[in-house]
Amino acid sequence: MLTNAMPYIRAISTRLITGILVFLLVTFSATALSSLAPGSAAQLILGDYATPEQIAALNTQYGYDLPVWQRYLSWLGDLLRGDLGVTLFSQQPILGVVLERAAVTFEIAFLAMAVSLIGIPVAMYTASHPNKLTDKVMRSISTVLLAVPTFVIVVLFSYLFAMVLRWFPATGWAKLTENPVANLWYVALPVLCLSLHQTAYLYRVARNEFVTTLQEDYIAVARARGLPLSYILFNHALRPAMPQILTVMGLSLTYMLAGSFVVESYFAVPGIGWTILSAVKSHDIPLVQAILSLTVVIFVIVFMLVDLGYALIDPRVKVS
Amino acid sequence: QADEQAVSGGEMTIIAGSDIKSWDPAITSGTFPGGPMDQLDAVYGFLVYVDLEGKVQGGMAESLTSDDATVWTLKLRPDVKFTDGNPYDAEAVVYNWKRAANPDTLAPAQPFVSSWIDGVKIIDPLTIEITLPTPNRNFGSTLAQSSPFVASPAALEAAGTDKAAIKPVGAGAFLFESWDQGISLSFKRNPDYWDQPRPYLDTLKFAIIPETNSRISTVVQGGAQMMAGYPYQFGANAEAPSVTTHEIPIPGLYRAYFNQVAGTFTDHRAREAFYHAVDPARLMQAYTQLEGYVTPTNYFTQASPYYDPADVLPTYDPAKAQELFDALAADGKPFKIKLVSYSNSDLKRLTSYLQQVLTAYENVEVEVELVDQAMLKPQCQTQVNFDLCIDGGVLVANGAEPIISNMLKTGGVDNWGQYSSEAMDGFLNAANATMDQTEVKAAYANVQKVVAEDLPLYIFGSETRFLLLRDNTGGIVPSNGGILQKQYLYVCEDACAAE
Amino acid sequence: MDATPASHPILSCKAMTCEMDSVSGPLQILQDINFSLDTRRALGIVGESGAGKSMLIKAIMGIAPRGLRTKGRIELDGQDLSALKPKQRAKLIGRKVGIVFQNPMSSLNPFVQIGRQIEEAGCIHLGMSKAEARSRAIELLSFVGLPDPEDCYNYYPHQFSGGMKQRIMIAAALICQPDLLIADEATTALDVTVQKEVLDLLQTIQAQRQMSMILVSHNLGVVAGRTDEILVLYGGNVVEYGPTSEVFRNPRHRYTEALLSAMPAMDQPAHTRLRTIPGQPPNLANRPAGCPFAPRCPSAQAKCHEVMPAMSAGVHPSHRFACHFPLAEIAHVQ
Amino acid sequence: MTDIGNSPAFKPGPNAKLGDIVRHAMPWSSKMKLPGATPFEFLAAIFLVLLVLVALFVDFIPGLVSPKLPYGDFSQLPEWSLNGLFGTDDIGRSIFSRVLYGARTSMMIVAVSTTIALVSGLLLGMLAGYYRGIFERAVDLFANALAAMPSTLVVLAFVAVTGPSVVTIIVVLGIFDIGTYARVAKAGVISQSNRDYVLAARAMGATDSRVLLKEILPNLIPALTAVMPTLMAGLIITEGSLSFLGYGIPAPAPSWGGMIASSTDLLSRFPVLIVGPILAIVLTVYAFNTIGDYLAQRLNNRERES
Amino acid sequence: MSSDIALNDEIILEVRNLSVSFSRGGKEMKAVDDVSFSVAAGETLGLVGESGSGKTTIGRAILRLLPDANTKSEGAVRYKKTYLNTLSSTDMRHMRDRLQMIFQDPLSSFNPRRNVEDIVAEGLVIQGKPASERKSRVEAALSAVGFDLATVAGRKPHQFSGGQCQRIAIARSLAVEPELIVCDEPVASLDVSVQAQVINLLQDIRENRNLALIFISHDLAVVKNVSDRVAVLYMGRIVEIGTGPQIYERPAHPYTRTLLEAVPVVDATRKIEPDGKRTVMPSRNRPQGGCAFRSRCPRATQICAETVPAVTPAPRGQMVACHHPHDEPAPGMAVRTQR
Ligand SMILES: Nc1ncnc2c1ncn2[C@@H]1O[C@H](COP(=O)(O)OP(=O)(O)OP(=O)(O)O)[C@@H](O)[C@H]1O
Ligand SMILES: Nc1ncnc2c1ncn2[C@@H]1O[C@H](COP(=O)(O)OP(=O)(O)OP(=O)(O)O)[C@@H](O)[C@H]1O
Ligand SMILES: [Mg+2]
Ligand SMILES: [Mg+2]
Repeated sequence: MLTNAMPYIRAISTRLITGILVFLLVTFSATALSSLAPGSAAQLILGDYATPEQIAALNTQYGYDLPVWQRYLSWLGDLLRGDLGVTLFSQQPILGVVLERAAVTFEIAFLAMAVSLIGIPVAMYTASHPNKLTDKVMRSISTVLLAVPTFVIVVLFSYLFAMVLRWFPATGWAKLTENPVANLWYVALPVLCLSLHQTAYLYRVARNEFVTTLQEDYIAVARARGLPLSYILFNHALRPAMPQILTVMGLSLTYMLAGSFVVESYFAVPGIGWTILSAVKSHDIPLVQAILSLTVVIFVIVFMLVDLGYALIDPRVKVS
Repeated sequence: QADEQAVSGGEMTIIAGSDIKSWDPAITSGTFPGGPMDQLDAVYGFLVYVDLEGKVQGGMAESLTSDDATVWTLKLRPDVKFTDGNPYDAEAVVYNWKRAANPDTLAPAQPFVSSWIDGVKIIDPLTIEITLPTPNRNFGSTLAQSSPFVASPAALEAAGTDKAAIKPVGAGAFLFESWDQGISLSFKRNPDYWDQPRPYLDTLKFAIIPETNSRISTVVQGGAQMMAGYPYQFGANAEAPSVTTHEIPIPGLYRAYFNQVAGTFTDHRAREAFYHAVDPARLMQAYTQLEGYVTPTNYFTQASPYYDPADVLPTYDPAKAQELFDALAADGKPFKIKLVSYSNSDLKRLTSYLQQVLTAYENVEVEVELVDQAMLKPQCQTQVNFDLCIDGGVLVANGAEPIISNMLKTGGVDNWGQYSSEAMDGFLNAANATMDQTEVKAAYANVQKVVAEDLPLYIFGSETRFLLLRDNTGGIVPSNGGILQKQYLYVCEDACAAE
Repeated sequence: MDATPASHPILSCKAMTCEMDSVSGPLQILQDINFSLDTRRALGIVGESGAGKSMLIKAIMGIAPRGLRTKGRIELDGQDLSALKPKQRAKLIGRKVGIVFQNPMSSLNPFVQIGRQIEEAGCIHLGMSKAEARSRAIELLSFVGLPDPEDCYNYYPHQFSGGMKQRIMIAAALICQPDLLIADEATTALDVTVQKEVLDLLQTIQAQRQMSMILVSHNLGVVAGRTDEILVLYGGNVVEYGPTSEVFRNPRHRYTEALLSAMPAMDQPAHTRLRTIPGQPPNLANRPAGCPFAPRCPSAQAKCHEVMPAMSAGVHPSHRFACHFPLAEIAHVQ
Repeated sequence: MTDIGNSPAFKPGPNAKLGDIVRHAMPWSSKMKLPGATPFEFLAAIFLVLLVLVALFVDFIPGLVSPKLPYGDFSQLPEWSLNGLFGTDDIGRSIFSRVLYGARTSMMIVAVSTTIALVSGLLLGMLAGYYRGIFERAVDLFANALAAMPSTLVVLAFVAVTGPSVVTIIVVLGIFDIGTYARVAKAGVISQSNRDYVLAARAMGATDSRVLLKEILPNLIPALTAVMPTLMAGLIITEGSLSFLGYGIPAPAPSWGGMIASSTDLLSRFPVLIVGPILAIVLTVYAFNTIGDYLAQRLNNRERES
Repeated sequence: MSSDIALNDEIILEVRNLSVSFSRGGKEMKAVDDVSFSVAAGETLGLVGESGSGKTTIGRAILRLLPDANTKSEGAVRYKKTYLNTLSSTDMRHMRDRLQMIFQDPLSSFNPRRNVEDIVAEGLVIQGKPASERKSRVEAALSAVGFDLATVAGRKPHQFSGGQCQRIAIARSLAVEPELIVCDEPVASLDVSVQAQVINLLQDIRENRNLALIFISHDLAVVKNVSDRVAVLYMGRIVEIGTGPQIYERPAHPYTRTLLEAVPVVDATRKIEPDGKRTVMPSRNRPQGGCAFRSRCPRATQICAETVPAVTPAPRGQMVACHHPHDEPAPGMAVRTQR
């Protein structure tokens, strides 16, 4: 039993080590970057009339004048002690803030991902009828959708659905746990904006994957055995296409986490995207660090899950 | 005040463009609606404030008066208490002033406060007498705008030197409830507020929404009661059902700074040429996308008691401008300037327009540099690295002080162009040294004369502030720079009757 | 092997032609293919790479790539396949024909347990119950010689070697008790020793289950001794068709003969010079007008370049070949 | 660890026939033809060619007004003329002219960033793929770290450091693409290294550098060309987002994102003025994506056929 | 230990106790195990064995073309007086004009972006030959395989058929004028009709130039045709080595016999009788002790499970590694149809 577990342990530990290295690299870059960013928290706190001396004094007080590596090490030390600190201005515990806002972003990201899943059955259908009308139409639609940058979608949708039609609220948020109906109402536009791109992307990848899979020999064998198309699609084509689809879903999640700030700040949704944007602008470095750390940890976890997914889906893969 | 139809209770959300950074009452900046002082005001309340006419009025204090501009008397209201139970008395006020005067506090108003802190005398718990080293007619308005907040000394003591640890304990209309950094602030009614039955609102919220369009849509949809902005941003939304606009008639100036110590604009002809070269009406139209702006003729606009039609700034005259440009080029001092501003979309438009207009002239070269908003002050004020530095928004001008001295006096904190003129300093001091309106007016007439001669600033527009609000919003009583007094705000059941 | 009296054609192709478009014009992939295979008999299809062997099989099975236009009449067990709707046709073929493809690595779905892959056609075509199908599958697994069939049922393809996979493919082909078993290069990817075993297995099964079989290979040695008839394809044309022993002993078409003598034989001494066939197979997009082999044929005459030779019969009535100038008949030495 | 950010559309297969890939993945290498292209793909190619021509020669378009000088009144609605096609912007400049000049900005950024990313990615990827071991781990780590950062945000922070400057944007955008190119190059080298021609060259006595530069490098080009348009589309989107957020190309220079941002301010009053720049960015991204798909498709087809 | 006898005295290549192991995912796999043989000038040694038996690995190990990263090889490879395995990589590079290789897949062994002339000249460029000499040698090499430089020069590999490509590959090797060529399944991917051309060509060249060939193939008939001597590999070991007639007429090792019996022959007279035999391949990763073939061997006894059989001379002169070698003629060898 133990011998069976060994390769898994090794595989997981190498992944963890890579994950930790990535984590260190990213968080360090963040420290370095934030120390380079113009102005400083002190400047922002003291306002327009503060003298350079006053700003320098406050910087010293906050320790912002220390070299980057020293600040990074002290941050890392705090992190190891489980102390993420409090937000610079509002003095909220960072852990709580980050988790609460991450929950918002996750909700949006997961809903957007769930919406984008409709791409898969559509892909299945069109891939099995390649170059028919639906296939061509869906492909064109998806190419066009992929060509519209999220910020354009956000501007257009918020104009159309919030300003002109007023179907959905322009900004705001209600917690899912407190008011699920209002929550649904508020997430609608952000989710729509985020999911359009994802749906198109997932559709394309899934379609290509299905087309590729349908050209495999074993599909020809299945067809030669006279198995019906729907049976072949679900029993022979779906699983082989899944690893690629899973990869895209993993990427989607990271894309949505990383790309959420345009959507979130436009719709004033209190998620981590907007938070990190405003934290960068206001030099709340502890908060920036915490969010980046969370993002990296999530990325690493997501990719580990994707790997795990591969292993579950593909019998040939033995976590390695 | 027009709060006969005020209703108690209810909740109001005001949209703010940015978050506050600290509860420190000594650290204040930006007297504009939706700015950080707006939010601190909810907790602390203004000690005194400048009303729409430019007069200093009692806020938390009863009055601040002086007969000779040198000795000032601050009268406090009886029985005002901080929400932690401590009295809002002379001791507390002086404690806050001393704290602001202490350089360790890093208060922006520190130079101002420390200049008179030694002359502060507590007469009785409700009376403070301030003797200024030099007479200053505008002491009251300066105090109102730069150091108006008084927090409970106990709360300040408790925080020590850590600004972030300061808890918001004031005697203002509202009690701090929660702050979700970067997202929203929420306050609830202070039941022990001195001016009962105010405040009317049970809950007051500030929502931070960065995008202008999103802000407007939110008000239009009823997601918030009001936002501050300019009519050009509102567009047709101002006519949306249940939405109105409200003007806060505090005139302010659009201005830009000429670099007076180095570069092209040290030559008077260059400044003059600049005035001649650009049509300010058109410039304002480019900036705000609205027509019909009246161009100010000098520092004081017609609405001001100090308005003087005698000395006017150069007017738009392209031919003359070209002449001057050519002359400068002939002297080997070609008109070659760097415009510095920050990258907000309105200023982008403004600078692009200026560049577009100027480059149409011969012998002119214009470079534009847009920096991060936080970098404008360091670049313009500290490094003086510009020819023309354009700051956004309007500065409240017609109440004169402290803004006019800040901008025009040698070493003034807003004097980014480093303009320095003995005559100007003298006239400004003279205007400050007396409480006699005719003397003040005479002194300001001289100031305008010097402005028209020296062209220390580029003044190109004046404007008042506007609010976009739901029509069920009442009790709009502006104070300093347009900040609404929170205790008057109320929400009506339906639309409020027109005020 | 002699045909038993009860035999009738299980599969026959009449004037079958396949065409496909390509960048360089229409490709004549198969031209005028005629053959018929009786029950319980084995047919070998041989030809070089690109001769159209797989295409022929695929066209018959109705799994040709998109764009292939098939003309002519294909009859399976007396039914004209082209008269059927695609679904019915697929069902009929699925039930009557079992097929084993060339590449054992890719013709099993790596994501599906082999047991399921074996039984699925049975469930769908014969409506077997789950349990029934399972016991059939296990039975077949042990029949094709897999050890521990109960366990193997749940294994995935990658857990088997190439030879084993080919055995599994054979088991899967047998689930519906087909009348015809087709093996398209079923042993090409295997080592000689394993190849022999798999071929033996195919042959045993054919005999035991009284099926017909088509054995496709480019290796003449594979079909020799294991089939009753042989069809030699060259450039999409049938060049020779007849009883296997006749064709090998007595090749009449010059291509068949050249092919046989180009193969190094085990009984030649070392360094024997081999006979070569100059040139290359015909370009399907631009066929020569006459005999497709004419450009490479040492004895080609003017006529060969102009007229496509028709199938003519040899001494043995069912031995047919398409050559204007066939090799002489060698007397039977038996 | 899984390759984070691996472009899922691209899978270099182990046994592609390279000659065919080259011929078909880079159609212009043999003939100026797009074999098997759909009309859309053909149009996309033409559009891109036009775009490049516009970027190079926009100054010489007759009748086109300068993007800096006023053409008409502020915020004029579109009219049927060359300069007025998309209307005028908020300070009276021709939006059409600015869109065309914006193409120059975008193309320049795309070209230079891609060069930076391609050269560095290729170098790292080739070393990683050829020598494996520690090189490969380091490059993977680097690529994974890049992929684990919210890229637009980091670019934004970077740009905030030096102020919005073209150089910073180009360099930082370039750096973020290094990971992908390195990955593709690495995968390419690994698959090429398994081919016999690499072995044949070594059997002839070729040194590592000769094998890498003369044998393998030319054969990486098809795979790299196939991912390039997609990454270029990504660059255009990222640059657009940055300019949209006000951190992109400094203001008077025309950029599509910046134009969309400034039209957004006037959206409630003049919604049509936003159409021009959006059309430009969407069409360009569409064209790049379409060409990318086309090339990847051909690459895949070739691989499958061999 | 001398496990084989070369045809003539002029031994140019001698491989002694060559072992190669690959590490894969932390596991070691011995692909070649203690292999010794030698090749004389002008001689062809055939290497046969089933897939994975280590044929390619031996060929590449001789030429030092195995990847350094995961390979470990032991033993000595001597070419004339030089021990190749201890040469520095620079010195090895200089040896490469004497030792050449031809690969299985002709198309993949060409850089698709090169034209034929560059491909054939590549070795000469690397060896630093002047341009004038290059041209004439390329021309000579091409004409040796039946091409005319002028007509093929600018063409790319994909414009040639498989057989033509293999001829170009031969020309590429010949251009550097080697003394030994390792041919790794050079005809396996070719059709019968072109395979004959390539085989004939190799034979001609070998005779004309007194080339030594190591000819790797899994096709016993081809090996028989081209080789002077044949080595049979099983799981990385040589189980039998001897002259062609020895191996093919009197195979001593049961594995050799199994192989020979399995070869499909065009024999129209014989109706093949299927037997139900089934091979169980032992795992390479977990080698058992004793003779590797014993699980498939009809003659296996206790001793086969205990000791690895040493290579010993068989009665007919070949060397065989078997505890129970055969000494009777192979069945069916005599009865082959004559055509
Ligand atoms: N999808 C396709 N598109 C176009 N031509 C094709 C396609 N598939 C096969 N062909 C062509 O059809 C001809 C016959 O191919 P087929 O696969 O039937 O040959 P084969 O005899 O089975 O060869 P092999 O021994 O290599 O399997 C070949 O010339 C081939 O190039
Ligand atoms: N680079 C490598 N890394 C790891 N294992 C290898 C490597 N090369 C070969 N092997 C393994 O070594 C063994 C012998 O391989 P080799 O290629 O020499 O066999 P072969 O006899 O040439 O087989 P084939 O007939 O299939 O070409 C095989 O099990 C193979 O998997
Ligand atoms: Mg085939
Ligand atoms: Mg091999």
